[in-house]
Amino acid sequence: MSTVILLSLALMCLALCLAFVRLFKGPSLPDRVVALELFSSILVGTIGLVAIATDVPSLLDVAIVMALMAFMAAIGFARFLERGGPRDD
Amino acid sequence: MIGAAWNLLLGFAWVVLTGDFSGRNLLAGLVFGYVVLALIQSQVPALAGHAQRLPRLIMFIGFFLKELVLANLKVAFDIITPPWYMKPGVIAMPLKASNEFEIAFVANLISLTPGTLTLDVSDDRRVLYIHAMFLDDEDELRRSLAELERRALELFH
Amino acid sequence: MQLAVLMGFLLAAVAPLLHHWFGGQTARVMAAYPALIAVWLLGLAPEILAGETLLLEWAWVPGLDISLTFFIDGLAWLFAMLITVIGALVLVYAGEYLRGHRDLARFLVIITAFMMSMLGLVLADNLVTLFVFWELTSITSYLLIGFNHTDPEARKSALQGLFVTAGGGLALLAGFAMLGVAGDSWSLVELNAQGEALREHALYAPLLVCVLLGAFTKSAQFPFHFWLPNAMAAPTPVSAYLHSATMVKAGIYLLARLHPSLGGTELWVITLSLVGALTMATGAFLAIQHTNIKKLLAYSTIMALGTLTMLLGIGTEGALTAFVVFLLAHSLYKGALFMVAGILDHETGTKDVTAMGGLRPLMPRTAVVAVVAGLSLAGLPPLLGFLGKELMFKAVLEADAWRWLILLLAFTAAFLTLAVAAVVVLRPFAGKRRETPNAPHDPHRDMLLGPALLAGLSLVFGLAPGLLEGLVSATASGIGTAEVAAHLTLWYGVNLPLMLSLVSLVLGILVFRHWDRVRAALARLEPLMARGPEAGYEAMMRGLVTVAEGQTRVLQSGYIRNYLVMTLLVLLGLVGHALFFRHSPSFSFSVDAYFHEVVTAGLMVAGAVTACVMRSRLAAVAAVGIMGFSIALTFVLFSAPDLAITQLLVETLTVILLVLVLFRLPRFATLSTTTERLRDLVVAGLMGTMVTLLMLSVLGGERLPRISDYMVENSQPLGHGHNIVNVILVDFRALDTLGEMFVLALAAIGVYAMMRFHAEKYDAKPTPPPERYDD
Amino acid sequence: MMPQIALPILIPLLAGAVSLVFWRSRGMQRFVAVAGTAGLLITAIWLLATVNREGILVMHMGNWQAPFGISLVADLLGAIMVVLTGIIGFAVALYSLAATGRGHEKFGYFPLMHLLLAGVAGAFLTGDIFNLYVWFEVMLVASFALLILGSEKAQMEGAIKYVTLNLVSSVIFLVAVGLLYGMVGTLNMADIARRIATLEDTGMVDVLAMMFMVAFGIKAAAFPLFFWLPASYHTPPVAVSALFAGLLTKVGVYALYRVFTLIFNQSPGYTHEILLWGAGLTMLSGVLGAAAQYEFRRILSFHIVSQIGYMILGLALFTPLAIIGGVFYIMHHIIVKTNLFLVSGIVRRLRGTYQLKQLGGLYRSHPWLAVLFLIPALSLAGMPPLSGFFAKFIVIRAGVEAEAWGVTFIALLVGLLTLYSMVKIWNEVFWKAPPEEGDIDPYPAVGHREMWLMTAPVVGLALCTLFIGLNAEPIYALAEASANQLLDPSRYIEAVLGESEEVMP
Amino acid sequence: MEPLMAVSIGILFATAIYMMLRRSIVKLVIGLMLLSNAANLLIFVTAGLTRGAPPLVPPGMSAPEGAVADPLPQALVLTAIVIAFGVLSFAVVLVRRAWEIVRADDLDKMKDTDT
Amino acid sequence: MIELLKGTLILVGAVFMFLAALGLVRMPDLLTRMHATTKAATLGATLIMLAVALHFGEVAVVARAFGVILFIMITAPVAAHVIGRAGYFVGARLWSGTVKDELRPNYDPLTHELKSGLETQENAKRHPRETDSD
Amino acid sequence: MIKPGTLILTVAARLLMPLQLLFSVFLLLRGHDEPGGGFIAGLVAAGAFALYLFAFGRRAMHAILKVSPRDLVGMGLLLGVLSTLPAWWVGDPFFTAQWWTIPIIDFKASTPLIFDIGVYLVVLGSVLTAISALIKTDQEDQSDSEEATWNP
Ligand code: NA
Ligand code: NA
Repeated sequence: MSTVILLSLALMCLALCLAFVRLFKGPSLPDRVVALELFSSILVGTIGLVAIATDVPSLLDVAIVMALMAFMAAIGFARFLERGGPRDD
Repeated sequence: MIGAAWNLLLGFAWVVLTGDFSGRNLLAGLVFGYVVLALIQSQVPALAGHAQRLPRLIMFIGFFLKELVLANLKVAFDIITPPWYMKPGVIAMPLKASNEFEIAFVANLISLTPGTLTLDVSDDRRVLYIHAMFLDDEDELRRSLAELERRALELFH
Repeated sequence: MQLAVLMGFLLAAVAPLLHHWFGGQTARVMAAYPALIAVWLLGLAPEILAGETLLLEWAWVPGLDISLTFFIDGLAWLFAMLITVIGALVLVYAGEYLRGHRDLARFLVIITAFMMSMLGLVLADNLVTLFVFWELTSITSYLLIGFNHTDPEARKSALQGLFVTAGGGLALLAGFAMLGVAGDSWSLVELNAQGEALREHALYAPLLVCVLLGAFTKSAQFPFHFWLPNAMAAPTPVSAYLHSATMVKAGIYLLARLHPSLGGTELWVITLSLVGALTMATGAFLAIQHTNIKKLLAYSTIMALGTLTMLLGIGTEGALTAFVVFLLAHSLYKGALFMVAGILDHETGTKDVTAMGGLRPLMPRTAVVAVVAGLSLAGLPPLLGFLGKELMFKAVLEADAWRWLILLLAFTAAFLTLAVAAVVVLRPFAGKRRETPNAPHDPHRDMLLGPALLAGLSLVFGLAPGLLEGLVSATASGIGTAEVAAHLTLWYGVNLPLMLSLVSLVLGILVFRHWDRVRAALARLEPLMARGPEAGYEAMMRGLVTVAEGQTRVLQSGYIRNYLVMTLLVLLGLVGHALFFRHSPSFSFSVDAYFHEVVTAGLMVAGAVTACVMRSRLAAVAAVGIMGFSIALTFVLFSAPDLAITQLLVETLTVILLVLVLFRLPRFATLSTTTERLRDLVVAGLMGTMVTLLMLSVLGGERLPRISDYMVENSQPLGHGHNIVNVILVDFRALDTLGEMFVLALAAIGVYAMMRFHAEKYDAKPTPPPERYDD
Repeated sequence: MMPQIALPILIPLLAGAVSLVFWRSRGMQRFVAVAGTAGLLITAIWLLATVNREGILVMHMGNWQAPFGISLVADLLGAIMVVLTGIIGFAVALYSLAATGRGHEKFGYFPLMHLLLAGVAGAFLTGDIFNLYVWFEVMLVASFALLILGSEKAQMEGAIKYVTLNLVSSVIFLVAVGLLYGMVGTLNMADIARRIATLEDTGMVDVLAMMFMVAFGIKAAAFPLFFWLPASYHTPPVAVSALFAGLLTKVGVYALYRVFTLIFNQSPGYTHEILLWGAGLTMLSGVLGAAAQYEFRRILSFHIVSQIGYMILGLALFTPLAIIGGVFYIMHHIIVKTNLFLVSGIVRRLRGTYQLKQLGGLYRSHPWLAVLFLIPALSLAGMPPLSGFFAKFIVIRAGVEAEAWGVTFIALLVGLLTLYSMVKIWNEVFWKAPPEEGDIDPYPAVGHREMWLMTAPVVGLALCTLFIGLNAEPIYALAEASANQLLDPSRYIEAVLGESEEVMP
Repeated sequence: MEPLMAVSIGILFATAIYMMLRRSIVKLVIGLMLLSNAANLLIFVTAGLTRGAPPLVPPGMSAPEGAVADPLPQALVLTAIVIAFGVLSFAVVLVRRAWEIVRADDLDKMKDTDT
Repeated sequence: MIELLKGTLILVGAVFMFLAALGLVRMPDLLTRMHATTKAATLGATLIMLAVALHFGEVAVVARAFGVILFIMITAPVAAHVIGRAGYFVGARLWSGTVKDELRPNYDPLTHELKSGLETQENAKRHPRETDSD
Repeated sequence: MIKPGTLILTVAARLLMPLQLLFSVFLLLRGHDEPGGGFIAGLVAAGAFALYLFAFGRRAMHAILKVSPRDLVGMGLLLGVLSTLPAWWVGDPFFTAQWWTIPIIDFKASTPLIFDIGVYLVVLGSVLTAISALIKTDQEDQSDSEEATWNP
C-alpha cells in the first residue's frame, strides 16, 4: 500500500476516533446521532480507500449501500426525539 | 409526461448502477423503473423536471462545487484555529420556490453549502429557517442564499 | 394359563359393562372366573402333588430376556389356589357387602385386576414378569385402599402403603437386575438351579439386601409394618383379601421362591429369622393395644407374616414344613376372620370390639364361623392353626442362630395372639349385649359363604392333616434345596412345643382377662410409639417436601441473573477444566496488523464498552451502532463485502427497531450494588478470557484443510454464480437459508402477535376461561 | 431419490407457509393443521420403515456430494424421533382444534406449530452441524412466538427467561461450531467425526465437547442448566405446553446423543463421566423440584427435567444396553409427557384451574379422564407394564451391568419420587372431593365435539403407551438396532461419505 | 491480526455478559445484541482473516486467481447475522411488551412464575 | 499524473473527513457541529470517490463511485435537516455566542405550529398534507 | 398531533424510496455474481419502505405496498419451499438447482433465483410486519393519551 493511502487511512481512523469521542461525550442525544451519522460518512470514505488499496472494486457496493441506507438510523432517532420519547441524556 | 421522465431517470439509474450500458440493460432498467413508478403512482403528484435543461444543470453544478469547496475551507479554518470567528444564528429566509420539490431542493442545497443549515420550513411554506455560522455580514449572506435559490430554480423553469 | 390371566385383566376392564348388564349379580358372575381357574388348577393337582412341575412358555420381550413364561410347582400351585379360591369367595362376599354401592363396578374392576396380578405374580417364572405383577399388585392395592377416596385418611393410608411397597419395589427391581446380571439369566427356574454360584457371587450381598427390602416392605416386616394397619381404610373384603391370602404374602412368596437360589447363607438366615421374629413380636404386641377389630386382625397378620419370614430364615426341613402349614392355616382363618369382621361392621355399624357384645344369639351362624376361625388363630386344637403353631415351635427349637431370642419372641407372639383371638371372637359374641348403631342379624348367605367355607377348611385340615401331606411336601420341596417329605398329624406327643403351647394358652387367657388393663398400661408407652418407624416415615415425607422446597428456592430462584451466572459458571468450569487439564494451551501471539485495522478493532471494543457504561439508553443504542459499523468495516477490511453490507443494514434496521421500542420503555436505572457489579465483572471477565484463549488455541493449533476449497473451485462451473458466498447461500447450503428465512418469518409473526394480540382483551369466546397462570 | 428423508421437513414447512398465506381463513388453517401434521406423520412412518429396512438413508441436498453440501441423514434414531414428532404433532393439532382460542388462531398459532415441528424434524434429520444450529433456531423462534401468544403477564415473565437462556445456549453452540470449523474445516458431522479422529491434539476436541455439552445441556434442560424450563412451561396455552414438553428438550437430548456418539467418542472416560454426573443430578433435582409444587403443569414441567436425566444417563453409561435404554426412554417419554399435559388441559377446561388445591372430584365426575390420566402418570413413574417401566428397567439394568451404583440408586429413588408426584396429582385432582361441593361446575359444559377433539389424542397417546408396554419387543428391537448404529459410527460415516477416503481434500 | 481480534472478541463477550447480568431488561437485550455480534465475529475470525481477496470469481473466469477469503464462514456468518436479527428483534419487542404488562424494568421483579 | 491527482484527491478527502470529525469534537453546540460534519464529510467522501473513479477507470466502477456521491449528496442534507430540526425543537441549547434566532418566536411548542411571520388571515392555517397522522 | 415527516423529508422520501427499491431489485438480481442477494436486497427494500413510513405514515405505506406485509411473508416462504420441488420432478434430490433460459430476453432463470426472490419477500415482509405492528400499537397508545407525552 502506498504511503498516501496509509496516511489517509490513518487520518480517517483518527476521524473515526474523534467521532466516537463525540458520541461518548454527548452531551445530548442529537449530538450522538450526529456523531453516528458522521461515523457512517467517514466509513464510506474509508471503504473507498480500502477499495483502492486492495484493488477490489466490489467493496464499493458496501459504500453504496452505506451511502443510501445509513442515514435511516438518524431518521429513526429523529423520529424518536420528535415524538417526544423520554430523554435520559 | 412527467411519469415518462421519471421512468427515463430510473432506467438511467439502473444502467448506471449495473454498469452495463447495453441497450438490453437499459430496456430492463426502463421496465423496472416502470414497475416501481406504477407502484408509487398514487403517491406521486406532478413533478417539475425537464431533461432539456442540461446545460444549466452543468453550470449549476460548477457553481455549486465552487461554493462547496470555498465555504468548506472557511469552516475548516475556523475549526482548526483555536478562537471562534463565527457568529452563528438562525435566520428566516423568504422563499421564492413554490412547490414542495423546489423547496426541498433549495433547502438541501443550502444545507450542503457550508456555513448554512436548513432547520425547517414554515407551515405555510413561505419561509425557510436557516442556521448560519457566519452572521457577521447578514445581508451578504441573504444575498448569496437568494442567488443560490435563483440559480437552482432556473433548473426547473 | 397366561391367557387366563390376561383374559382376567380384560374381564376387569369390562366389569363396568358387566355391571351394566347384570346389576347386583355382577360380582357372582365374575366370581365364576377365579373359581374356574381354581378348578383348572385342581385338575393339575395330581401332577403337582406328585412333585412334578409345569413350565408354560410364552415369549414377551425376548430382546430383554423377558418372557411371560409361567412356572407351576407346589409353591406356586398353593398360592394360586389360595388366590383364586379366596378370590372367588371375596368377590361373592363383596357383591353383597357393597350391594348398591355406587362404586361397586369400579371395585370389581380393581379387585379383579388385583387378583389377576397376584396370580401372575405367583406363577411367573421370569424375574421381570414377576416384578411387573408385583408392581401391579401395589398399584391395584393402592386403588383398593383408597377406595373411599373422599376420605382424607383413606387417601393418606393408600399413599403410605403405595409409597412403602413401591419403594421396596424399586429396591427389588435393583435386586432383580443384579440377580439377573449375576446369574446371567432372568428365569427363576434357571436361577434356582445355580444357587451355589449365586451365593458365591460378588453381588450376592447387595442383591440380597435389595431383594429383602422389596420383600419386607411388601410383607410388612419390621420396621416397615406400619402401613398395613393403616391400609384398613379399605373396604373390608379388600382387607380380607389383601391381608390373608395375597398381597402381603407376595413378599413371603418371593422369599420362598428365591430360597433355593439365595437362601441358606448366614446373612439370609440371621436376617430373616431375626426380622421375622421381631415382626412377630411387634405385630402381636401392637395388636392387643387396639380395639378396632380390623386393626387387631391386621396386627395379628403382621405377626403371622413375621412367623413365616422367620421360618424361611430358619430354613430347615421342619421349618419349611411349618412354613407351608402355617401359611395355609393363616390364609384360611385370617380370610374368614376378616370377612367376619366385615360382617360385624356391616351389621353393627361399628368396628370397635369394645362396643360390641352378646351378639351370639342375634347372629348365631356368624358366631359359629367366628369361633372356628378364632380357635385356629389362637392355635388351639383341633384346628389347622394349632398344627401350624406346633410346627413353628418345633422349627424354632431347630434354629441355629439366636435360637433363644427367637424362641422368646415367638413365644411372646404366640400367647399375645391367643389373647387377640379371644378378643376378636369373645368380645363381640359373648358377654353382655351391647347396643350398636345398627340392629345386627345374620347376614345374607353370600357373605357367610366365604368365612364359613374357609373356617370349615381350617377345621377339616386340622382334623385330617394327612390330606395336606402331599401338598406340603411338594411345596416345601420346591422351597428347600432337598426333597421334603412331610408327615402331618395333630398329635406329636408331649414335647416341648406342646408345653410351650400350654403355657402360652394360660398366659394368653390371662392377658385376655386383663385386656383393658393391659391396654391402659401400654397406652402409657404412647410417646415411645410416636417415635416408631411410622413417625420416621412421616418425618421422611416432611423432609422430602422441605428439601424439595429448599432446593427449588435456591436453584429456581426466579432471578435471571442467577440462572445466567450458574449457566456461565458451568460453562467456565467445564471448558476451563478441559482447556487447562486436557489440552496444553500453546499459542503464538504474533500481531501483524495495520494501524487502521487495530483502530477498527479498538472502535469495536470501545463501542461495546461504551454501550455498557452509558447511563442513557439511546446513547447505548448509538454506541451499539458504532460497534456494528466497526464490525462492518472489519468485514470490509477482511474481504467480506456481503457480510459488511448485511451487517450494516441489519445494524441500521436494529437501531430503528430499538428506537421504536425504547420509545415506550423507562430509562436506565442503577439497580445493582457495587458488590454485585464486581461479581458480574469477574464472571464477564472470565468468560471473555476463556473465549480469547479458545480462539487462540484454535488459531494456533492444528488446522485441517477446508471443504470450502471445493466451493471456490466449483461455484462458477457448477453453481453458475460468481459470488461464491451467494452461491453457497442459495445453492450449496440453501437448506440453511431456507431455515433462516423461516426464522425471520417466525420472529415477525411473534412480534406481530405480541404487539397486536392480547388474549385478555381479545378473547371472543367467553368460554374457556382465559388461559392464565393462576397463583 | 428417496423423498421421504426430506418430506418430514418440507411438509411442515409447506404447511406453515400455506397457513401463513391463508392467515385470514380460519377454516383453511384448521384444515392444513390436520392435513399437514398427518402428512408429517405418514412420511415419518414411511421414513422409519425405509430406514429399518435399508439402513441409514442419506440425501445430499442440492445434489452436492457430502461433505460439500448439506446432507440429510436418517439413521434409526433420527427416524424414530421424526415419527415421534409426527405423532405428537398430529395429536396436538387435533387437540388444538378444540383448545385453541380464536385469537390464537388468528395470530398465527397454526403456522407456528407447523414451523416448530419443521424445526424439530430438521434437527433430527440433518447431518450438518451448522444446519443443526439453523433448525434449532427455527424451533426456538417458533417456540418463542408460541410461548408469548396471548401476551399475558406470566407468559411475558416466563418468556424473558426462556428466550435469554436459550439464546445463550444458541450462542455457545454457534461459537463451538465456529471453533470446530476453524479446526477441522468441515461442517458435515460424518466428516467432522472422521477428521477429528485424525487430529493429534485431542485436548481441544475435549474442550469443544464441553462446549457442545453445555449448549445442548441447556436445550435439554439438564442440571444445572434447566432454569428456563420450569420458569416458562406452565405459562402458555396448554397445547403449546404439551408440544414443548414432548419435543423441545428432546431435541437437546437427541443432539447430545448425536454428537457424543458420533463425534466426541474419543475419551468417554472424561466426557461421559461428566455426563453421568449431570444425569444423576438432573434426575434428582428435577424430581425434587416437582415435589415442591402444587400446580399441575409445574409438577409436570419439573418432571421433564428429571426424566431428561434418565435419557442422558443412557448416553452417559455408553454401553449398548444403556443406549438402548436411553432411546427407549426418549420414545416413551415424549408420548407420555405430552399426554399428561394434554390431560392437564382437559382438567383445566373442566375446572378452570391448574392449582391442585382448588381441584378435586374428577374421579367421580369423569372416571374416564381418571383412567386416561392414570395410564401416562403411572407410565411416567415407571410402573409396569406400561412403557415407562421398560424404559426405566433397561436403564437400571444397564446401570447395574456397568456397576454405576450411585446413579442407579438415584434412578430408582427418582422413580419413587416420580410416583409420589403423580399420586399427589391423582389424590388432589381426582380422588379428593372438590373444594366446594355446591360449586362443582362453574364453567359452562364442554361441547361434545370439543370434548371429543380433546380426548381423542389423549386416548391415542394412552394407547401408544399401553402398546409400548404390552408389546415392548418391537420397540425394543428398534431401540436396539438404533443403539447399534449409534455405537458404530463408522456405519453413519460410511453412509454419508461413502467408503472412499479420498474425498478429504 | 487474528490474535488481536481474539482479544477484542473476548472483550466483546465480557461486555455482553456484563450487560446481561444487569437488572434492567433493556440492558439485557443490549447484552444479547453484543453477544450475538461477538459470536458472529468469532466465527469469521477463527476461520482465518484474508486481506483484499473477497470470494468472488472475476467475470469471465471459472475460478478466482490465487487464494481468496474462505467463503464458507462468510456464508455461515451471514446466516447467523440474519438469524440473530430476527431473534433479537423478537427479544427487543418482548422486552417492551414485558415492561408494558409487568410494568417493571427491573428483572428482579419478574420472578413470579418460578417459585 | 493520474497517480498524483489521485493521491491529492485521497489526501484532501481524508483531511476534510478529519476536519469534519475535529469540528464535531471542537464545535460548541449541536448546530455548529452539524455544520462541520455534513459538508466536510460529504466533500471528503466525494473526493475519495472521485479518486476511486480515477483509480479503477472502468465504466462500471466509475458509475458506482458517482452513485455513492449522488446518494451521499441526497441523504446527508436530509439527515442533517432531520436531526438539526429535532435537536432544535427538542431544546438543544444554542452556543452563547449565537447572535440571533428568528425561529423561536414563530414556533408554538404546544401545537407544533411553525409560522412564517408573513401570515395573512387566509393562509395562516396549515396546509393540508397528503400524509396521514402517525 | 405530530406530523409524520417534514416537507423536506417527505420530498426526499419520494425521491429516495424508488431509488432504494430499484437498487434493492438490482442487488437481488445480480447477487449471484456480485455482492448482494435476497437478504441484502430485502433489507434495503425494507429500509426503503421504512423511510416512506417515517415520512408519510403507516397508511400511506400500506397503500403503496398494496398487500399486507404478512402476505409477503407467506408468499416468500411458499416461494422458497416451492423452489426446492422442481428438482423432485426431475428426480434429483431436493434443492438441486434447475436452470432455464427464457428465450426472448435471454434471461437465465433458475430455482436459486426463485429461492432468492422468496428470501427477498420474506425479509421485506418480516421487517415491515414488525415495524408496522410496532407503529400501529404506538399510534393507538398515543391516541389513548393524546399529546400527553409531548414535552419538549
Ligand atoms: Na476557529
Ligand atoms: Na449475497
